[in-house]
Amino acid sequence: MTDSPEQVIRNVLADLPRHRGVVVDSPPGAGKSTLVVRAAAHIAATGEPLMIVAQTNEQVDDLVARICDKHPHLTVGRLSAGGYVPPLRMLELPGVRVGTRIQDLGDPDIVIATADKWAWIGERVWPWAIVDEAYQMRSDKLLRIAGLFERALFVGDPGQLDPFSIVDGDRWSGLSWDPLQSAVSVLLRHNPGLPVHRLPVSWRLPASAAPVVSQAFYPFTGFRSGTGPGDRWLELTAGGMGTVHDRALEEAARSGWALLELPNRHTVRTDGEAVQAVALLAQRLLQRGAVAGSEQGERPVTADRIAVGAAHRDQVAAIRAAGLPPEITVDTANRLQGREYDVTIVLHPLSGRRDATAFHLESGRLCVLASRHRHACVVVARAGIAELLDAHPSAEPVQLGVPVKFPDGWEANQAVLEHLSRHRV
Amino acid sequence: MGGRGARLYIVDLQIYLDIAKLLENSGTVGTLAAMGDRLDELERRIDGLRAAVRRAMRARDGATARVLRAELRSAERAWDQLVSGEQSPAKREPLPLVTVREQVHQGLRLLGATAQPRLIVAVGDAFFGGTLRSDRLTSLRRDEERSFRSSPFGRPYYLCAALTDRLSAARGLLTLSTWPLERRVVGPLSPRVDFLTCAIAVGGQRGGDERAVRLLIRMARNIPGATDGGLGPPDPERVIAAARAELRVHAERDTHDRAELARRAAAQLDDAARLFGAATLSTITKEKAK
Amino acid sequence: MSLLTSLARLRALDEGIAQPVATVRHCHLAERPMVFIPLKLSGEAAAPLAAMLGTDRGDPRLLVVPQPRNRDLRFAWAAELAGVLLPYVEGFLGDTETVERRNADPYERTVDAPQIIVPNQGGMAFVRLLGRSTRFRRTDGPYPVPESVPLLGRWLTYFAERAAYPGSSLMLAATDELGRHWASGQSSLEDANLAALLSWITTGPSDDAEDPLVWPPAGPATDPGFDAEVLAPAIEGGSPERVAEALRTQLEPTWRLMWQAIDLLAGLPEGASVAQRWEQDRGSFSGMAAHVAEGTPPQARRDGAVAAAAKLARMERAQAAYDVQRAYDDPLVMAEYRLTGEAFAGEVIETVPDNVEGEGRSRKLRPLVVIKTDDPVRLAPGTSLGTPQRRTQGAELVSADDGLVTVKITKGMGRGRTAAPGAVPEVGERVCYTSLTDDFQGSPSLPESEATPWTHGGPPQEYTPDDEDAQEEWS
Amino acid sequence: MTGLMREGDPVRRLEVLRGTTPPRPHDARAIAALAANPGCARRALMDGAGIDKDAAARHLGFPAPFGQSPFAITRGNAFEALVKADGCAELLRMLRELLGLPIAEVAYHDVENVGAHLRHAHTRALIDRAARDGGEGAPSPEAGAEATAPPATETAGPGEAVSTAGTLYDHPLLSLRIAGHTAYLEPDVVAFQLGGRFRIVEIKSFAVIDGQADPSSVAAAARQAAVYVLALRTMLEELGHDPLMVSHDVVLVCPENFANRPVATLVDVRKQLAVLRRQLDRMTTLDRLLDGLPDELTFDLRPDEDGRPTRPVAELSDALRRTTARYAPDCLSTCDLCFFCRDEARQEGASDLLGRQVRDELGGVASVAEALGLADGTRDPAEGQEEIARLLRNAERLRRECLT
Repeated sequence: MTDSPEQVIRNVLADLPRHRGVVVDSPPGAGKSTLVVRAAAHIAATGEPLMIVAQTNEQVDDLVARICDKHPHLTVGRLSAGGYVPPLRMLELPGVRVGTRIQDLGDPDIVIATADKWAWIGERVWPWAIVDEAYQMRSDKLLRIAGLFERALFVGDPGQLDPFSIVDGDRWSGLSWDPLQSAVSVLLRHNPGLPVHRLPVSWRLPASAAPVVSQAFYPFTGFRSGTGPGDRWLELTAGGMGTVHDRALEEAARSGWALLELPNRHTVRTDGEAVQAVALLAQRLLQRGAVAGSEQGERPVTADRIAVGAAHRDQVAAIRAAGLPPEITVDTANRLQGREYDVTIVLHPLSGRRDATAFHLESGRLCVLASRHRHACVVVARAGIAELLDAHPSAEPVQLGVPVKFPDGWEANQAVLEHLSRHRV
Repeated sequence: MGGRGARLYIVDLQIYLDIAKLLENSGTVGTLAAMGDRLDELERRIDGLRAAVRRAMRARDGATARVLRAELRSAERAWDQLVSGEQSPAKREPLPLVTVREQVHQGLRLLGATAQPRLIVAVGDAFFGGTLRSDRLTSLRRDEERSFRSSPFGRPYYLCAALTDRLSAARGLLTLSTWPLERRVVGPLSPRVDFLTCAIAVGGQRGGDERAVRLLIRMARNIPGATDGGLGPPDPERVIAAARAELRVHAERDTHDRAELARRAAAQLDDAARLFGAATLSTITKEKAK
Repeated sequence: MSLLTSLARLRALDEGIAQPVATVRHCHLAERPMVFIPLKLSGEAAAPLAAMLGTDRGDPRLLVVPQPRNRDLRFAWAAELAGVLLPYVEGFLGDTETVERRNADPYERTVDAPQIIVPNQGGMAFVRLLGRSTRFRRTDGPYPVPESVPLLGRWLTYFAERAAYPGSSLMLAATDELGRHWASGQSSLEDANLAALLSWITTGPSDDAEDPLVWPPAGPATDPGFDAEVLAPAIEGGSPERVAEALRTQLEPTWRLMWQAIDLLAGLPEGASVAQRWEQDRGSFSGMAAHVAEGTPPQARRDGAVAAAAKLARMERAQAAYDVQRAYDDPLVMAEYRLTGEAFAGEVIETVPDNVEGEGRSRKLRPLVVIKTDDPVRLAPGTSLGTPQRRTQGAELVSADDGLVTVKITKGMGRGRTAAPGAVPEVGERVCYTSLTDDFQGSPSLPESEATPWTHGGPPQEYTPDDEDAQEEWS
Repeated sequence: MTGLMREGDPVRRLEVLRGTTPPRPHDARAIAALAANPGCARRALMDGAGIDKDAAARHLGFPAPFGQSPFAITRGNAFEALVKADGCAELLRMLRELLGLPIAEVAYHDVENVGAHLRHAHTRALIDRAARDGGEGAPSPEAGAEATAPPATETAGPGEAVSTAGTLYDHPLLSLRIAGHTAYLEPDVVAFQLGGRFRIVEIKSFAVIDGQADPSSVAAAARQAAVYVLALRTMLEELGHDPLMVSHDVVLVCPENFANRPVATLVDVRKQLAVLRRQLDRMTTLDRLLDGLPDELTFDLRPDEDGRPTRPVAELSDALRRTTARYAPDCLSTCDLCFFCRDEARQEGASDLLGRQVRDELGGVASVAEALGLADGTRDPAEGQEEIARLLRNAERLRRECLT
């Protein structure tokens, strides 16, 4: 049916010289970084200079490390803002130079920086660019840097959160260059003929998660997991005590999913009981000596392999304050984008609410939270979300000339909830 | 700003001073105070009545609202008279020299095809210095039918309804009794064919004013190839050529459909129905109910 | 809306009177604001029906279109409106001051600027649409208009554009400004009704406020009942006096409310940053006036790619600054951040004014301050802090435990070996620190519009208003 | 997809609820409004029973604050007449420009030319013929596309064979099943057929200015158009055709800028269709709501011969209060009964009055007095209220500190 991942990558590379721009949609964990590294090496091999654009310093550092790891012969210039302190591992890498000005970098094969940093660079044009996380990049950022390159490969995940602004941007809606749209939307509206490829296989999501995430958040394109049903396992080496938390972890270890449902009640956002449950789950997971097994071998699920996700910053602060080991990542969906863990614990965005807003229903938010794990995802929520969805009024305004975005947040939430209900404890 | 008597009313807070001036000019200074009192009283009454009418309307109490409205109108008339000095400001429309009936006849003859009242009015405006208003055309057809039924063929022409494919009267389409049946029936393509025919007629007409130009612009806009996309007035020859070109696409089938309909009308309808349409089932039931 | 505002609303509902949510006024109030209450014909996008306007509460001007379906009369109305608004706007151009700038030529800035106050968001939208429908008009050609009409259109467009900038006071909507300073006991949706909101603030809620017979809507839409029962018959009757009188009844009550709203706002002391924002308004206004004087064409129908991005950057910057300034100016606004743990206030219980860090040349003075607070602090050590008490000062959170917060002053205590007098708070002083800081970060430049890249459609066709813009029918 | 309510108990119960008051037929606007506040049981029951909420509100002394200006009505009618004038000349131009409608496709059928009682049957016959003739041989690229393809706007290819089935159908009379009843939709749309594909044309008189229109007006138009799309799909399905022959892209016709000149825009109504289906499905589950109510409960207005309600107001009001409303300020723009329910919320001191967002912020605290009591510390938090109590007390402390 669909091409193999390898074939897709080859098609992408073949398309590069044929089109001014090439877009690659990558569902969660589908080897986006691998593609970027391969494409970078492929372009560098032609002898032509390449610039790479990522969105955050972490993403830049990560890409630098990956490129050096796979292609140690390549020279990489890491461009940064004044206040940036490079991590130690970066300074140890051979072939990498760090600087705040292009002139400081020598003449490397690849120059890499955040979009924000690139926007300050001028007076030079690169024949090639790779733009990473292009769906999370606002189009006004692309406008600032698009003059720097002749051709570009845009890579990103269309299912995650859309870029946003603190001001109301309705005045530009419907414009093909609406600055609040993602870089890819604007690019494709002006260049509808550009090829769009899709990476078909998620290497991160286990067989238990790929179909759920694919159907709920990628209904038109879809993807499958790279591993089969038995290829990943999670074992709790220490025995449990039969509490709901233990049972939730056991269900997650068994099936890859668990819904720890608290009694139906309307609560404030920082619902103490739910926060407590999330914290307890994380602690118990460590206490029970979870071990994850996969195609990469067997390893204990240490604190740094666990993430806790929530919708709001105050929820994150409350969970942090509940006393988790600092190595556990606790963050909002926005900041968990592009990250990967063995086990995730999620406070459901609709938990304890009486009404949902567009923010809480945004499909990208749930998609990020439900697709960060390699082994299992445990969701904490109060009962009553089904009723909330049922009672949700539908009166979203419609802007002329703005393509309808799919999936609909309501439908995606409904699909995920239905799946979770089969793993309820 | 056409300068056609465009007036603007800037009224400041001291309306009474304005009125005073008005009255002064008309030489009634002595009665100023009395007038002011009367105006005050009238305005209070008008305000009260308006509020009452709106309250009644909100409660959907139509009967009360009607009574109150009548009182309100008479109070308002009194106010108008007082402010503007006796005569009512309602404009008298000049009596038309040509009857409505004749104007419609003229319009249809110019167009040469079945048309909606709107278009007939626009043609009247453009070429005959029109005084027609489309709301006056609504009762026309019924009057014509009544006249025909009381003395058949007593007039040289009748304004009648186009006939649908069910041989009933088409809604809002006027036609001329003197035309052959084929022109008075409408098949599915006929509205378009008739529009194009009308556009050719309008394009071929000379001597209209700016309203004629605007009518042609409006029609040309909706015919492929009739304009060069500019904003200036279209070239009439080009409009005619474009309309003819599209007409050729529809003509054969439309002629065939209409001939078929005309045959059926001739075979099935009596004289009156051939002009004014067969009664539909619903109108028959209504008649019976009476 | 925060829980703090929600609580104020609950309190208002319970006590039957609106509650303050600000202790100072956050908008500039001009000495001579132009109050402008437009009405439009129902069912039309922006067909004017009437307006009441003026700078003197005792002397409003009433402008009426006696036959709103007549386009000539509408343009005549627009010309009349221009006759009132343009002299008002131009009256501020004479008195200017020279502003020196770094890396740029000095420029002339007016010492004061016009201010238009409309009743509500609908009024703002009407100003925008009226501007859009008049700025492309021509004084010659098939549908000529007086010279003042397109000029009015450009100014109205400018005012509407500027109103979208957070913190700008060139054009205000009364309901918005009232809502920023008082919390009523009704929903924010109902607050859009000027009469209702004002009655909450002054006398307490009243059902009359929603009765169009008592308080006609503040526009631009008229009450349908009024349209049916009063206006339509008046227009039909062909009596301009009666139309004018009818519309006066709809506008006068709102006129009174508008001045009442202005009085209420004027009763609040002005926030510390208001003058600074007004200065930016004056600069912007002067810039627009210069554009007009130079004969640049009217504003485009919609922003091009570069213009949109530039405007977005400026608006985001303005929003961030406005949020910070309001919190610094107003303890009640700052309280919202204290509630969420992004700010804290309390009493200084200990200081180490001569604390130093580092050795030798990198030895730096870093005074320490310990504050006792009841606020829940949710800030991580190392967070940069600012304080409304010493606005130029920078600080850093050292630790926060059990109601005791240690703060290290990093900036703005003088260059000497000891802190400048008054730079370090005294024991017993009440202070407030917050992670909310107004650090201005310049935004990187955008390409010239002619250099719009291929990703955004390439260079746009140069915009020249064409005949179509000018001749567009105004039905 | 239609309301598959079994004849029997729930239907009878709904009839009892309505009593002797004549049913209010559902029009497209009313059906579209079902999604406005689905969580409101009072509204669901009244809509399900076909009760005239407007009449009830007036009788209760809480007339709805809605009304349409005669100017707006005149403007709407005039604009529609303009679009359809001269054999839909303007509409044909727009469809040619927007969708590449071939020149030959101009056939026009006005369903209103037949008697009212025949219109539905006539519509069926015309649509059936169009689906058979138009669909012949012409593969419908859109069929099935809804489920598998990303959003895309498709245009009809040029040079397609002239169909004999007709192109424009004015005033088609469509129907939908709602809670066991057939609702006939007021036929103020044009259906349009090309190559066996149908589209709904919705004519609205709000302006599109520089390509943009008021988003809430567009949304309302899209919701209504979705009702017609669904009704037309249902009709095709009943006739044995593929329901996906009806496009989810509707043609919205509005005046452009400040003139009367019409402009057409395609609006994708897939989301509105999904919502509508959901709401119609819900209408079939009213029995759940009915179960909790006393058997004899009725909202009957007991109209006299002139249609004037005679039911004692207090009695009707009591009956309505037996059902749970879910008032939110948004109701003020969508529901005829809004002032009645707002009044009820005021009497109860419900925090719903302040809006959904405030209500959510207060967690589980529903009453104003309770929230203030927690803030003042005069009321001890119930179980589960400790947190909101702490937050409220903190907020109260801060307000006091800043205001004194």
